[in-house]
Amino acid sequence: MRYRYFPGCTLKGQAKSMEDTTLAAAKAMGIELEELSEWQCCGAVYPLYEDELISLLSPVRTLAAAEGEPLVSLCAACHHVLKRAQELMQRNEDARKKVTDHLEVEYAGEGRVLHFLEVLRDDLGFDKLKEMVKKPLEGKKVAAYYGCLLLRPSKVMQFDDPENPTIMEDMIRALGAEVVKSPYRTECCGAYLSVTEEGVAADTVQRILDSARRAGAEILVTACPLCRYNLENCADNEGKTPIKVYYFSEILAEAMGLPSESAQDRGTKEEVPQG
Amino acid sequence: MPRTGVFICHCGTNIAGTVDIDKTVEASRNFPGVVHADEYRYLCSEMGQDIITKAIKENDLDRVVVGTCSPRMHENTFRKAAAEAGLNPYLLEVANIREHCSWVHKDMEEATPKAIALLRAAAAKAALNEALEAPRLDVEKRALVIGGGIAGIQAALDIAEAGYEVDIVEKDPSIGGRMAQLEKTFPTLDCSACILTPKMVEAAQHPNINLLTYSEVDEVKGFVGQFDVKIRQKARYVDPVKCTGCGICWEKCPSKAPSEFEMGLSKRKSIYVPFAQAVPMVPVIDRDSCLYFRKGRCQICEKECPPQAIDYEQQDEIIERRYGAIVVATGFDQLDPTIYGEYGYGQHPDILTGLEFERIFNASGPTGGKVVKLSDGKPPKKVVFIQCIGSRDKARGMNYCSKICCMYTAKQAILLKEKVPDAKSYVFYIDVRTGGKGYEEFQRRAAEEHDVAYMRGQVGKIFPEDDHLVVRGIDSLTNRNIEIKADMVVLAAATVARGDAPELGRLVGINSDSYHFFNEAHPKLKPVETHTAGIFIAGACQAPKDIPETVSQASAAAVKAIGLLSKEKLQGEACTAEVIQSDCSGCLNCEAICPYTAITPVEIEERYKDGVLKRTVAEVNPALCQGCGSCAVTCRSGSINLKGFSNDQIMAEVDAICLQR
Amino acid sequence: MSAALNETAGGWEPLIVSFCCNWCSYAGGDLAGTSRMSYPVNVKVIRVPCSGRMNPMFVLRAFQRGADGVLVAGCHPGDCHYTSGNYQSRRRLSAFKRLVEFAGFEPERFEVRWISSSEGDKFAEEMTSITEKIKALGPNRKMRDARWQSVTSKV
Amino acid sequence: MTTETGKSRLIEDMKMHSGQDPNGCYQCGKCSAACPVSAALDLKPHQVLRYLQMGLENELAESKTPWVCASCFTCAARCPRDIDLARVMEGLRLSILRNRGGNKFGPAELTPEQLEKLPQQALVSGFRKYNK
Repeated sequence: MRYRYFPGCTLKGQAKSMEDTTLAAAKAMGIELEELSEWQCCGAVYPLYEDELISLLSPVRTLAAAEGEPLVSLCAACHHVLKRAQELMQRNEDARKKVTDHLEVEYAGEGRVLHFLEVLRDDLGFDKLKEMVKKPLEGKKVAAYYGCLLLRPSKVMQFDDPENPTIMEDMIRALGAEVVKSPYRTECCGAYLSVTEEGVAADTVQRILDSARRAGAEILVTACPLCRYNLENCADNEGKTPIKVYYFSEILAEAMGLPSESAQDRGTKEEVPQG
Repeated sequence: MPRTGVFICHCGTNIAGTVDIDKTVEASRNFPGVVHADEYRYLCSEMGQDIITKAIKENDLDRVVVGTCSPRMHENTFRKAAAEAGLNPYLLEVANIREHCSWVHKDMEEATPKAIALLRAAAAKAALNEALEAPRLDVEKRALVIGGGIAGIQAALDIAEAGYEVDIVEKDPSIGGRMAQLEKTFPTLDCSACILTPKMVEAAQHPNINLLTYSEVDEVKGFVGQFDVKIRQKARYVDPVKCTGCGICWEKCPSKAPSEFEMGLSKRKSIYVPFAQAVPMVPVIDRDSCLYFRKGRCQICEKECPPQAIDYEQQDEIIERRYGAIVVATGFDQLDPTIYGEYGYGQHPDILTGLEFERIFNASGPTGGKVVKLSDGKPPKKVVFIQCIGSRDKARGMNYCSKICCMYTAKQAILLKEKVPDAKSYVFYIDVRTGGKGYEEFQRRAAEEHDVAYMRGQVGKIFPEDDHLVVRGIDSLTNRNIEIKADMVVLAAATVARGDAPELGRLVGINSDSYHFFNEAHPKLKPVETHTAGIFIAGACQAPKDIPETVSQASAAAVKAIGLLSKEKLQGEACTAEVIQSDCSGCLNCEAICPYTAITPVEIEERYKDGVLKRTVAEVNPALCQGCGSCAVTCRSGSINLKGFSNDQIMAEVDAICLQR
Repeated sequence: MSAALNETAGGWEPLIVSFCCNWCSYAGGDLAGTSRMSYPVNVKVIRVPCSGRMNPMFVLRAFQRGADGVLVAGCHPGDCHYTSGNYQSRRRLSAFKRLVEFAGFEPERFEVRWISSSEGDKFAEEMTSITEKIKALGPNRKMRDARWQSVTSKV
Repeated sequence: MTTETGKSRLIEDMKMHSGQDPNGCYQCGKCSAACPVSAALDLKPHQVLRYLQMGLENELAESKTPWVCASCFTCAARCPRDIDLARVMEGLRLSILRNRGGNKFGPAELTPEQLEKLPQQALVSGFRKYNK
């Protein structure tokens, strides 16, 4: 199984461990992730304003660079932007013409755009994954935290049932851990409000963590660096049962018997590519 | 050459004010074939009609053209007048010189030549008219009612009372339908079973009504007055003649399955009657759960049955019967709210639909009439009702209003307060709709006297936490977010068409709207008729309805059916299509295009050289043909014509109009 | 020859033949009359049971005989009295319209419109609009059988 | 008291670019019930649509709501009228920035600690949402 791979800025910086653990796990599973050369920022947010075509230049350049091959990303935000940009290129001929003319590329929305979790579910299969597990995470109570970007809008993302997703739980189960479900697993963490409206993000994060705690979770897994940042930094956890927040790939690597130290432990000293 | 008479009506000054009558009469005399032309102030009057009948006789006219108002107004009047004079009514043509001429033009200089052109066209067409006969069709004096709910029962009783035989086909083992599942009915709070059961018994005992329960319609052929229907009576594995309904079999039966009647909230036996007042009181064996049918062992019911009515060898039986009229009354389903993941339906036993909650109230229901939570058997102290689950929702549900939810929610909130006096209920609503006699007063009673808190707004999320359900909603009148720790949540799930409605519609030959509700022929003036003559609709299969409306519609459908059955003969459409079989190549494009299945292939024999050649050609059944003419256009060899609107007739009109100077 | 082009002493006036289905558009025309709306006298209506009855041949015949424009009107899609006749005509006549254009007619000369029995105003508007368009275009000379008028008018 | 207002440039811009028509809203409030930051909004999402219906441009321009919305798409996912409120909010943000000028947030407002710890993704998306 071979895929083109788009890491995105954050994975080369604060979320380095998501990339490291995924690449290690992929290698162990025989999944080849070939990094796109000279990639640039995904655009970070998908422009909801229909005339903001300039924000689409970057994701469409990335999509075209995959040359019709399946394109995998890990960061929920990158995947969201790429998937939606692809859908717009398929749906809106006018936008497609303007963007591709400007970039001087040929792209009409072709190629699969996948999140790595979808590769595990659809191409590898969780049954197969289960067989590959070396160190099952027995006895660990793990809750999935999906957030927004992978699920919504569901008609475009087509990732999972937007209200009752199961993909991460299925992975957690395959890794041998105990699945814990929290009703807030699909609610927003506050996203970039942690920059501008800290109080609001503190509330949303607190609800998510408290609800996971109530459900008995010890570990919360996510696929989004910003979710993780917010979950780790925005709430007041004084005197409460600690909950560790991991990337899905970190527990994956751990169950595969691979080194899986978190970015938090090793600091963020890496060079950040400009994009 | 025909002998045509032209008659021009002044219509007071309505026509004469803008059209020069004398000039028009003079011009008419010069049309080919015209031997007589006359005018009168009001041709539609008795005097006017006399002028036409007399002229026909005196001048030996064989074609008549009347220049008057729209044929949609008085064509029939003049055709009758012509028939009185012994002329075939279809030899008369109307030129519309009022609505299409004198009323839309002001200048006599302009309107007069146009009137002449229209008359010339009518005369040219009339010259090619042929004498037509509308087919006279037999009427089978028996009606079929599909669906044995309150609508079907009411329609059948009305038809039976009028003296006609009726068969009710019901797919479940008992008649009664949705109404049998209800506890009490709004706004009077009378017990549903108490008013329905007598009607069920009356239907079962009526000498003119024949109940075919556990049966489905397999095929409908034929047309108004003569529908040939195949009905599949499914094997019950119980002989209804021997069975006494004693109940020993279902008492002793060791295997169980979820009860359909109880909305799956409790179990029934594998040999069962759906509910205690079932009619007929004859059980059926459900093959899918029966131990004997699954594993070949058990047979307890057979051993225990005192009259030895159990018959494992019984087969489905096909009944073929002819009916003059059909009433479709197949009712509704409730939308499955699992599509709304945010409400958590299906993931917690205390999140119910309206119909499920109805069963919780019922004395013979899954809780024996005790209003308790299914999770722990304790009475709910806080109940949240949410309206419009899947109704008025064009994104994920149905764009229409389900009509009954506002009222049954108010009813359930009142009943809850009666059964659990210290319970508090909340209703999240978008609008409260209470059109109906006594409905508004009833809903207000719920809010004012029964302590029901109406919250204008919707709920965003429901999830279990500890021993309750967290309901997060908004009150849009104060714009406050509301969080209720509820014991039970009742979702007013949308009323939707039966899942098999599209299939039944195709089978019976009636069409439906985009939601699969059956279409009436006219939204105002033909609410129980369909586009297929002789087939009527009643109840919630047409659109969401409450009981009073359903019953009225059922009686209306019955009256229409009775009116049809009371006729000795039916008059068909005279202007039907006709295949010139010698020209027909048998491609049968026409068969595919005909909306009335009036065209069928037939084999004909033709002389060919020395022998006889058999080949397939199209044939039109004039009893089914409604005269749209689509087949005539689609026919590649031009071998279909529409009587009354033939190619030649229409082209003669074109020619006459274009010859305009 | 001038007669063949409908040129009267007062100058040329177009002739427009409109085929209307009995159940919707013809009734819409009746309503236009009942409501005393007005539209140009140039339009003459032929009643057909359904727009699905419209054989493209009728349109060609009208052009052949000197019509300058043809308008077919039927029930709105979904409202056909015969369930599906207007769907048939929609497919048939849109293909036919392309053919008419291919043959060299100006596209405005042949139009199909959906007019319901409650749209008397729309009926009058459509009749006015097509007349004005044809007036702007001038007489139709395509496919016209010029001899026909002079031969038949003698009959 | 508010009386009829003329066409608002800001609102017309919002409609054109977001492709959303506020008139489709019947004020059920499901968006506001579902919104995770509803409590922090001075105008709840359904109120924003109502204000748009009524043409109350100034009130909308002064509201905090568009700036607190995090584009989580929950409202859009649950709206029974198929209105994409996330697009409405984005449309409002941009119409306000374009018609009334001024950036809402810049790098200068960040502490060195935030700059150090925040994921790149947060900075880029924050700047994109609040600046033009």
